[in-house]
Amino acid sequence: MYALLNSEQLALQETVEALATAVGITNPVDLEDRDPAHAWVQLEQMGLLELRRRDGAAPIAGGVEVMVVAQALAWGLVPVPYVPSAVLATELLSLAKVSDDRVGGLLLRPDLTGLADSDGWSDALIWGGPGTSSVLALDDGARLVRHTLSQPLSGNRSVDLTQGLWDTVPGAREELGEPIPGERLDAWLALALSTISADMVGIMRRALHGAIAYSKERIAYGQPVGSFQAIQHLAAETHVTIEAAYSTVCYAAWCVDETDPAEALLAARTAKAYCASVARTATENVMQIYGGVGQTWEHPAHFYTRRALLGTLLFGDENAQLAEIARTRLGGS
Amino acid sequence: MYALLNSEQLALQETVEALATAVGITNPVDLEDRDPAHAWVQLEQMGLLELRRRDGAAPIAGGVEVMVVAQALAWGLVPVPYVPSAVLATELLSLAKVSDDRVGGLLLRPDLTGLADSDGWSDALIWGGPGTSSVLALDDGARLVRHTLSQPLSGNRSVDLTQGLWDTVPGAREELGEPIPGERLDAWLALALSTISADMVGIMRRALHGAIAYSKERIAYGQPVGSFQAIQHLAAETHVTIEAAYSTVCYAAWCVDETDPAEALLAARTAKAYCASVARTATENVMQIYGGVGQTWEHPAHFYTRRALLGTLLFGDENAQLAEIARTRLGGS
Amino acid sequence: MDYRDSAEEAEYRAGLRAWLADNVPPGHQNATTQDDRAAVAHAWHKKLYEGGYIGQSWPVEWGGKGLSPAMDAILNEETGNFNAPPLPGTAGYIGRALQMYGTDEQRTQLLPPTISGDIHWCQGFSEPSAGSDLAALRTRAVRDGDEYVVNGHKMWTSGGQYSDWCLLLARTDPDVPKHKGISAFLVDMRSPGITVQPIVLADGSPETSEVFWDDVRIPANQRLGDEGEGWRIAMTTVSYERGPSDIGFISTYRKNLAELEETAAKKGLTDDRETQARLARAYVLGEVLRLNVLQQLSLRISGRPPGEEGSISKQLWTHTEQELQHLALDLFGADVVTGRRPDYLHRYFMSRPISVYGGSSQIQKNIIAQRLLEMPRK
Amino acid sequence: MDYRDSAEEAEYRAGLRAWLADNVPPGHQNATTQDDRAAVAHAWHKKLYEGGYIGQSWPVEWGGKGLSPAMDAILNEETGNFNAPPLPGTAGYIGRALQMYGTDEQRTQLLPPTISGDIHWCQGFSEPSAGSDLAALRTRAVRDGDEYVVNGHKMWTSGGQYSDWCLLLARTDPDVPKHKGISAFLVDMRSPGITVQPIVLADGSPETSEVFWDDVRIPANQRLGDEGEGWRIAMTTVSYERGPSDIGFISTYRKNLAELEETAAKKGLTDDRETQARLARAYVLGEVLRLNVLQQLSLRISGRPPGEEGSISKQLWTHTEQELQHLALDLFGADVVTGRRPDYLHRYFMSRPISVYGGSSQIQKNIIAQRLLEMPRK
Repeated sequence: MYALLNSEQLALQETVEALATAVGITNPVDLEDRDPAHAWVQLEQMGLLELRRRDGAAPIAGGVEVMVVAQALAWGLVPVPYVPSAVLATELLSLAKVSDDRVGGLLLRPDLTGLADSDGWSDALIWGGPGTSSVLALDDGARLVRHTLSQPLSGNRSVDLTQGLWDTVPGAREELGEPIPGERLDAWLALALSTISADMVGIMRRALHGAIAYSKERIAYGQPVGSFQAIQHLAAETHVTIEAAYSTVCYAAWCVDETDPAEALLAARTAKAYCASVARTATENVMQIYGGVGQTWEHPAHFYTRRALLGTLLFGDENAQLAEIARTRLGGS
Repeated sequence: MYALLNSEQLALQETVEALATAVGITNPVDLEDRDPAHAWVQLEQMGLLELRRRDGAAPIAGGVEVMVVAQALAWGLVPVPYVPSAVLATELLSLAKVSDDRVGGLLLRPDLTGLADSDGWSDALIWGGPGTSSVLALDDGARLVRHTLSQPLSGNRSVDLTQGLWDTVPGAREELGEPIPGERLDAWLALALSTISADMVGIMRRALHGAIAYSKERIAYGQPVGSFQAIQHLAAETHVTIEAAYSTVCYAAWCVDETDPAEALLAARTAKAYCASVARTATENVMQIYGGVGQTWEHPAHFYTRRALLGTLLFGDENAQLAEIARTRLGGS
Repeated sequence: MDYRDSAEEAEYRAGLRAWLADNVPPGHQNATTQDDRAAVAHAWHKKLYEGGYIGQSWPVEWGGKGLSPAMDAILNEETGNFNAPPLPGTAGYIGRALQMYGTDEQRTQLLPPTISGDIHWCQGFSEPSAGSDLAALRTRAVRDGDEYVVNGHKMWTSGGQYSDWCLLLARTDPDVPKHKGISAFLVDMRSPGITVQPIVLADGSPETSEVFWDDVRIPANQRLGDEGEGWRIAMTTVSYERGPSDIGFISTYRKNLAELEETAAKKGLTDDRETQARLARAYVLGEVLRLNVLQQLSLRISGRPPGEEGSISKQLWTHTEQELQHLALDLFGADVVTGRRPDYLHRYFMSRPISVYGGSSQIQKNIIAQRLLEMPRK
Repeated sequence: MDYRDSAEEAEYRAGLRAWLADNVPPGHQNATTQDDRAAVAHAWHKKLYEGGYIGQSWPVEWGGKGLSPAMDAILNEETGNFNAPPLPGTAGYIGRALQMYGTDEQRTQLLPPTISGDIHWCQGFSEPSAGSDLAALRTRAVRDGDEYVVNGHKMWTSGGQYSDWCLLLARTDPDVPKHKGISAFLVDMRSPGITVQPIVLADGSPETSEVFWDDVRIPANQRLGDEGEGWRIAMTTVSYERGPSDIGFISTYRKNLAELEETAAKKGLTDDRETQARLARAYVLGEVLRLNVLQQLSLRISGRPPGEEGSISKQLWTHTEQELQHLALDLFGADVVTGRRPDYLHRYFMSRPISVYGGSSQIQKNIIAQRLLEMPRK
């Protein structure tokens, strides 16, 4: 038993955090100045888009490595569709045994609680990047369906300025590969929930990190605001929930490839339930520590809040996870 | 419009608080040393047991005066069944137009959410004092039913050391007076909820009052613990919720005799919902401010917590009130 | 204790309701840009003035109606019931500052147009490095003959772009303890050297402004109160600003809650027990605030000026509004994060700074603990 | 990262499970009085010792098994799974204090019976006016030849009535800064002058004790460590006490949650969506704590002694347990307030001091802010 990153995983974390810091977003101006395609190419060159491709039966890297990358990219607010595209779409293609070029994104239900089914495509939302040209969904028979978009995406609907959600556009529909067994879909869902949760932990950690640094510099009443017990305790409470969230995410990420899918899904729902229960408060606490400046567009605090709001809902909020956990543990409807 | 006590009401408050301080409980030893019958006689001599008797159509005193007395008696932890007996049983008798001697208490459903109906008497609980010899309930036709107990009560079941809940004992059942119209029963329920809420406010205020006094004396790290921002903020947060609770209770108490019963009941449910949502936390915060000593039997902190726990449940907890408020405001089931 | 209208109050309410029925501008809710909202607010101020509904509790000699503060509460309540635009809050508290500290000349010059809505005010208090610790402000006003020359940078000057006059705090004496070296000024916003820039809030909407002061010259007779009296004036002013009843919060809250209830009903959520409970809880919190404010208003009716108990309302107001926006996110979050309800996103981000401005929640708790509960300072 | 048992761990677990299947005393949950529970705990300690399950990660030279700290976690988990009595926590951390600071003579005398359960320990740290501010303790130990003479009053001495020995902190030098004048002693509880009295907790049950020390004479060779080293010894000791895994909390929590789930099912509440959600939430909080503790345990496996991150577990533990007892009250409150579930009332009142003892929640947050987050002290 060793519930922490090993030295290789720590090295991966360090590498991706360095990259993320270099290519990520630190203020609204960066959103216009920085080219996300550039960041994407760097991820590609580092092989980070390939982690869930299969080398034989096993993926090139496990859920833990994916968690490390997702968390580090969120830490840096790198505006690329890493989770939907490089992780979740790639994993779906692998499970359906399709050798295929990269796929841009996923087609989600309008309430973001999961993959769209083939009936409701007109209301569905695309979770992906601006260059997404095809998206994946599942039909009733658990067969993968690819929707190749006939025109470019436009008008990002996402509240999160660093992740895209788009109205779907017309296109050609085709079924792909073999039907995916229910158990493998559970494991895929576990991967989705744990990776989204990892993203949320990355956001929270970076947000608090910045606020603490600020609290050491900002002077009020002749002393750093970070020396007031009220601010210290707000930061401490936030830190506790973030580290607790991280603990759940580690286990969930590890389970993806290492336990039976039912256990992995329960662990992933546990992580998502907890992250969803603390992320908004954590980023609000950060805005509070920043005081006035944290309420403005020019300051990155709201970037974290926005990403936390989206993450909270993707694949189901706390209530949705708790309902499923209760069904697993207590039985009944 | 004047939402505060007038000078007569303030004088009543002062008088009853002085009495309550003299005859109330301040530690577990008092429970054995002090005779509740003595306190009861004093209340009687001051005419405080008569407030809800009718002098013609109108009660001798209004909901606001009842609130003032209930709050002051709770402030002093006076171990008498003022609310069930002097207020609520008396009011029921008045509404049924029964001129009757004093009645000891009420018969409540096992879950304490309201008056017992005539079917479930064997499980019902008596809310009253140790000397209670008869109790009231309602039958299906809204007719008052008196149950005259054939033997003395024994074995107080109440978690609250200053209020009694007892298993019912066999006795004679008789119907009393005229059926009470539904609207009058709503007003009675409004009186019950607002008076119980007033009791909770009295408890919370006294509990915080003591903790703040303690925080000014108790030294840690070379200074009064009340000078630490964490303790100040805990006290301030608690104070805010208590004063807010008081604001809701004032309006609810005033409505009892002054508005139509539907408005009075909504106001009373609002007060009870809010008091029930803050009382446990308030008394827990008080125990926290007291630190170790507040966790012991010898210290009165737990008296307040216990009374808050009971008050929270009497005639329905927050959830029960919210469900009814929603039904009133949103319609539906 | 009597929550019912007195005869006088009832008469006032009846007259007001009749007037509102005729005068609330239809469709004003469609004003969503800052410019449009300012235009609605200014027009509404004029209309209220024409109807005699500005300065209800001000002395008659200063253009007020000399009525009980209870009328302010009724005005608030009924404008809410009629879905009217928000009441002009700034006029209220700046008017009080003028009444209490102004010279006759200042009052004569500025009170009438402030009441009539011919001029609008902003507040030049906060600075980039003086927020909660307002007394740390650095903007300097240096006496130069019959004038003061002001240099500095003010933040969070709400309505700066739409204001004709500013109540400015600036340091006139850097050599005395920080609270004692501050003076207050009444400044014409058209004075040369004043530059107003919008501050864009987290949701992307311009909501307030920052104001740069470069060698702005203010006639010395536009100083409000004595030199060094600025801190006291600011605190008095702020105490009238703090109450939620003064800023039309409660009526707006009720409107927003009713709208949430409608949205929930449309989505078929009102049969859901948890949604019911949460909407009922939002109603309860709104009532808690309303009833607490009525009690504080009663203190004023009985002649007590606003005091530290305003911090209690501020805390309740903060909690109530932030919880309402949390509820909107919890019920309709998917609509919010996918851009279908930008109004809810806007309200959510607007609810966050309530715990920061006008004295942060941390400051309010200090005030409650140290002044109301008399807990010891370190 | 690997949450799976290593080969060694799996073997250990299999052996343990077989042993537990044979050795968990049936009906031990029926022990509800303090006396009965102490008897169960002492008997279980003996049995664990006979089975080789005490001191898993202690050095072999001191009677331990020299195993990885992972075995402690497995032991905790499996005793929980088998509904066994709580593990003996005090032996664990006092044993460590002896190992780290004891003389050879002290270790030889006291470690073997501590491990075997032939003697039991209590902790004489807190005092009526030294709780969170432990270093303010006033109990004096005055050197008198080959002895120290102790006078004072200790509070919260858990198990004082059932203990043979006490790890005592007393002030040996009142003239130096408070942290520097404290020494630690190993005291035979049969020494003349020691009086133990029960402290009755809020629910009316005696749970801990206060100890009066009147001219108690302690041989100088029973001082642990040097004079003045008491504070350091106490802090090290407390760091081993703080972790929820060291006190069998997680297994107890799981048992209690399962019992709540059963009670809810019996009452037909498990079809209620809100009850389902709250029980699921309690499960999530338990997992949060378990998984956080596993990470801290991994730090120990990798050789790091327990540090300030223990404050995080303490906060999670506090929140998790207090929330569980709130849930019990919310679901079964009527049974609790009418005396039908004294066990829930007991657990509720037992959950309150968790945020007070072992460093209050306020102190833990200070530690997290100032030491982990390196926020500035005033």
